[in-house]
Amino acid sequence: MGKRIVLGAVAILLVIAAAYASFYVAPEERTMGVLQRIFYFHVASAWAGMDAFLLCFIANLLYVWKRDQKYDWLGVSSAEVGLVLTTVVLITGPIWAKPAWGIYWTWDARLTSTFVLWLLYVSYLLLRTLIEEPERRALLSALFGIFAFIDVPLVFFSIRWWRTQHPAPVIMGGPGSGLDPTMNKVFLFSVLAMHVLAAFLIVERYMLEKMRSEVDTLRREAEAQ
Amino acid sequence: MTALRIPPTGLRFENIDKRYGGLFALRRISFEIAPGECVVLAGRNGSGKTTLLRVAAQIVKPTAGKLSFPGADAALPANGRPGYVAHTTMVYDELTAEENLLLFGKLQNVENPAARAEELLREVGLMERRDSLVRTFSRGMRQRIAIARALIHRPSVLLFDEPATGLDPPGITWLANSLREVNRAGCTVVMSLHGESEISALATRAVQLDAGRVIADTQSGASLHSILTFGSA
Amino acid sequence: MKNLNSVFEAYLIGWGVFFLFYVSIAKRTSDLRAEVERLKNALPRGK
Amino acid sequence: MSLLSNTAILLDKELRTEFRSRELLTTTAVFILIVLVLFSFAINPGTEEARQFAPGLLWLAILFASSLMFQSCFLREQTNDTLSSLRLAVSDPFAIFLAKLIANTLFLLLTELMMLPFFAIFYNIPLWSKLPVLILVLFVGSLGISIAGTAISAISAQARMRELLLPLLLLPLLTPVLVVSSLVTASLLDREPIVQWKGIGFLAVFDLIFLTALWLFGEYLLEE
Repeated sequence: MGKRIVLGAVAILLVIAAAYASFYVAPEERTMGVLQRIFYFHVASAWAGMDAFLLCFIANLLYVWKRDQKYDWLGVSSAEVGLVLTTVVLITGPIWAKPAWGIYWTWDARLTSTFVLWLLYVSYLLLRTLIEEPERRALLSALFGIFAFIDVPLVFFSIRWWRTQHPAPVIMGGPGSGLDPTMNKVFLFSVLAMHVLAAFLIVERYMLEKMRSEVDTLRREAEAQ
Repeated sequence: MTALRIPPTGLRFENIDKRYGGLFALRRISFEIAPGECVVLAGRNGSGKTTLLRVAAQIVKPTAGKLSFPGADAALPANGRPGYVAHTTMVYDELTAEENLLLFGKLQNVENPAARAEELLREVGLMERRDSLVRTFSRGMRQRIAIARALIHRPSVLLFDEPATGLDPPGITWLANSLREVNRAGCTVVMSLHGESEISALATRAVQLDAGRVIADTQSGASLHSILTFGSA
Repeated sequence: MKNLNSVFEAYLIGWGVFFLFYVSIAKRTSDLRAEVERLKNALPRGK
Repeated sequence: MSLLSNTAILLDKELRTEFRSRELLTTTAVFILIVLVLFSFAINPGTEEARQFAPGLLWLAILFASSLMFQSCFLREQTNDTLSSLRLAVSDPFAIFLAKLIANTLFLLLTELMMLPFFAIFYNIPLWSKLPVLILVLFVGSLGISIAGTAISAISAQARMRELLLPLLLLPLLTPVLVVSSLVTASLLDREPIVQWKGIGFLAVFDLIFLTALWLFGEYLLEE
């Protein structure tokens, strides 16, 4: 319990520090001005979300292999947190796009792939609600999670290579491609902060799932009496 | 009915658990069935008979514990699997009786599947309906084709879940005679039954289940009778 | 400082989503606690 | 080798039952036909833009039709618990999937071929000269749809609300197939046709990746 409170406090402090850094430490971007400061938050969420889904994939594989409930709990937790993070990406994206390009939604490869990714994990969580028996739910959702994750690169490249025939507006070349060193540092710090926040949320969600599974067992025993 | 091709095989359950969610369908099941025995599983509905038979048929994977077939070849070939008759027919309604038997015969590498299918159709008395879709069959005929399917690969272990379901009195006599014949030929028979009948008369041993546990296991005539009459009521 | 409100909007909505998610976890946890209490009371009587 | 012989036996069963009733073929064909007609009301089919949209619409129709077709794929094995008897009989459960996905690809391809003349007439697109490549595109696309669809139908058959669930699980998964095959088909049917081999190759890669995943994880889908 104590450790979880500490983790939560650290996560909040880091997120606030990252916000401070992206407003006051990072230099102003020349073409986009202050608007570019969404970048640190938006892209850091995207990266953390992707890593949460990666964690979900690993948990799914481990479940199929080891058949330990723990991995099932980790699977749901990381999928749900990943979904929250990608939701943030999908909300902040249009907020950024509107003043920058005058439209809310662009069918840009990254944003579109993120949206498909979001849909895939919504389906994953939906599937979980529709199977009653815990072992079967764990196994089948793990298998769907595996199929969904291997689909991710295919979705990305198919959209990138065939959907965007004209070059998409270059928002950021990603870190490394000409990003100012200070900007780069602030960006990496934001990514770290977002990962700690994600870790905290996953731990909290995991404890909830653990408890839910215990209550479920209790309830079944009570019904069987 | 069946000439045995594989060595007589027994069945051994070691600490078998099957859990569905938090609930145990089977709990610590341990007993052994010797090759050639004819065993009746008794118990109320929901006592775990069907689950135990499905575990023995290797359709359901036990949560814990080990299932083995003492006497069988070390590498159990596909056609050494038990013959299993379930509550459902386990055959295709959209195929004819003969097509069903051919399908399962070929899948299990039965030698000369056409001849084997014909032999079985004759035995279960469906020869004249061989080209009819199973969909058009009566309950009794469905049960006969289900039994034929289970026997197609000449198994050395037979697992019959309520095999008399849907059979008329002549059908039950026929089934009892067939089972006696296979059992004499060395085939191990495990079946779940409700009450006493010509079929239960074949049993030399009764195992009673309750709430997923073995609560009685007897070979003596008197207690066998009592388990069969009262235990499964 | 044009577009500053868009930036604030993005940060605030983002944080809001995280916060709501945390609240939902806390809510679901407390519901479960209540359920545990109920079951604990129900179980001994059933046995 | 027993995998291949088992697959052949099971494929024979799948084809025999389907061609006896022709339920899947007729329903999917009629469904695609209805969608093609309805689309022609939603967009103006005579225009030049329609020529560009039409291939995408065709693939969308195929995708929806396929998600109807896969409904019964594993569900019909539940009626008499034939899935259990199959699992007892085959030496490698992958044979069950392989037979089903080959059968589904064939059914899908057959309905597509039946619908192509209507498509060409309704949207005024001549396809005769590009037919071989078009069939290749239809094949790699339908194969991908069938591989993923067979896997997902094994999942959805074991859940509640399976009829609704199947498309929800399957369609997002098939985004890459839809994106690439409609573009490849569009450029193939353009006034100046181009064969996008890269796209056909991509679809083949999709098929291969999902086939491998099914081979690795398929047996767990059938676990009880």
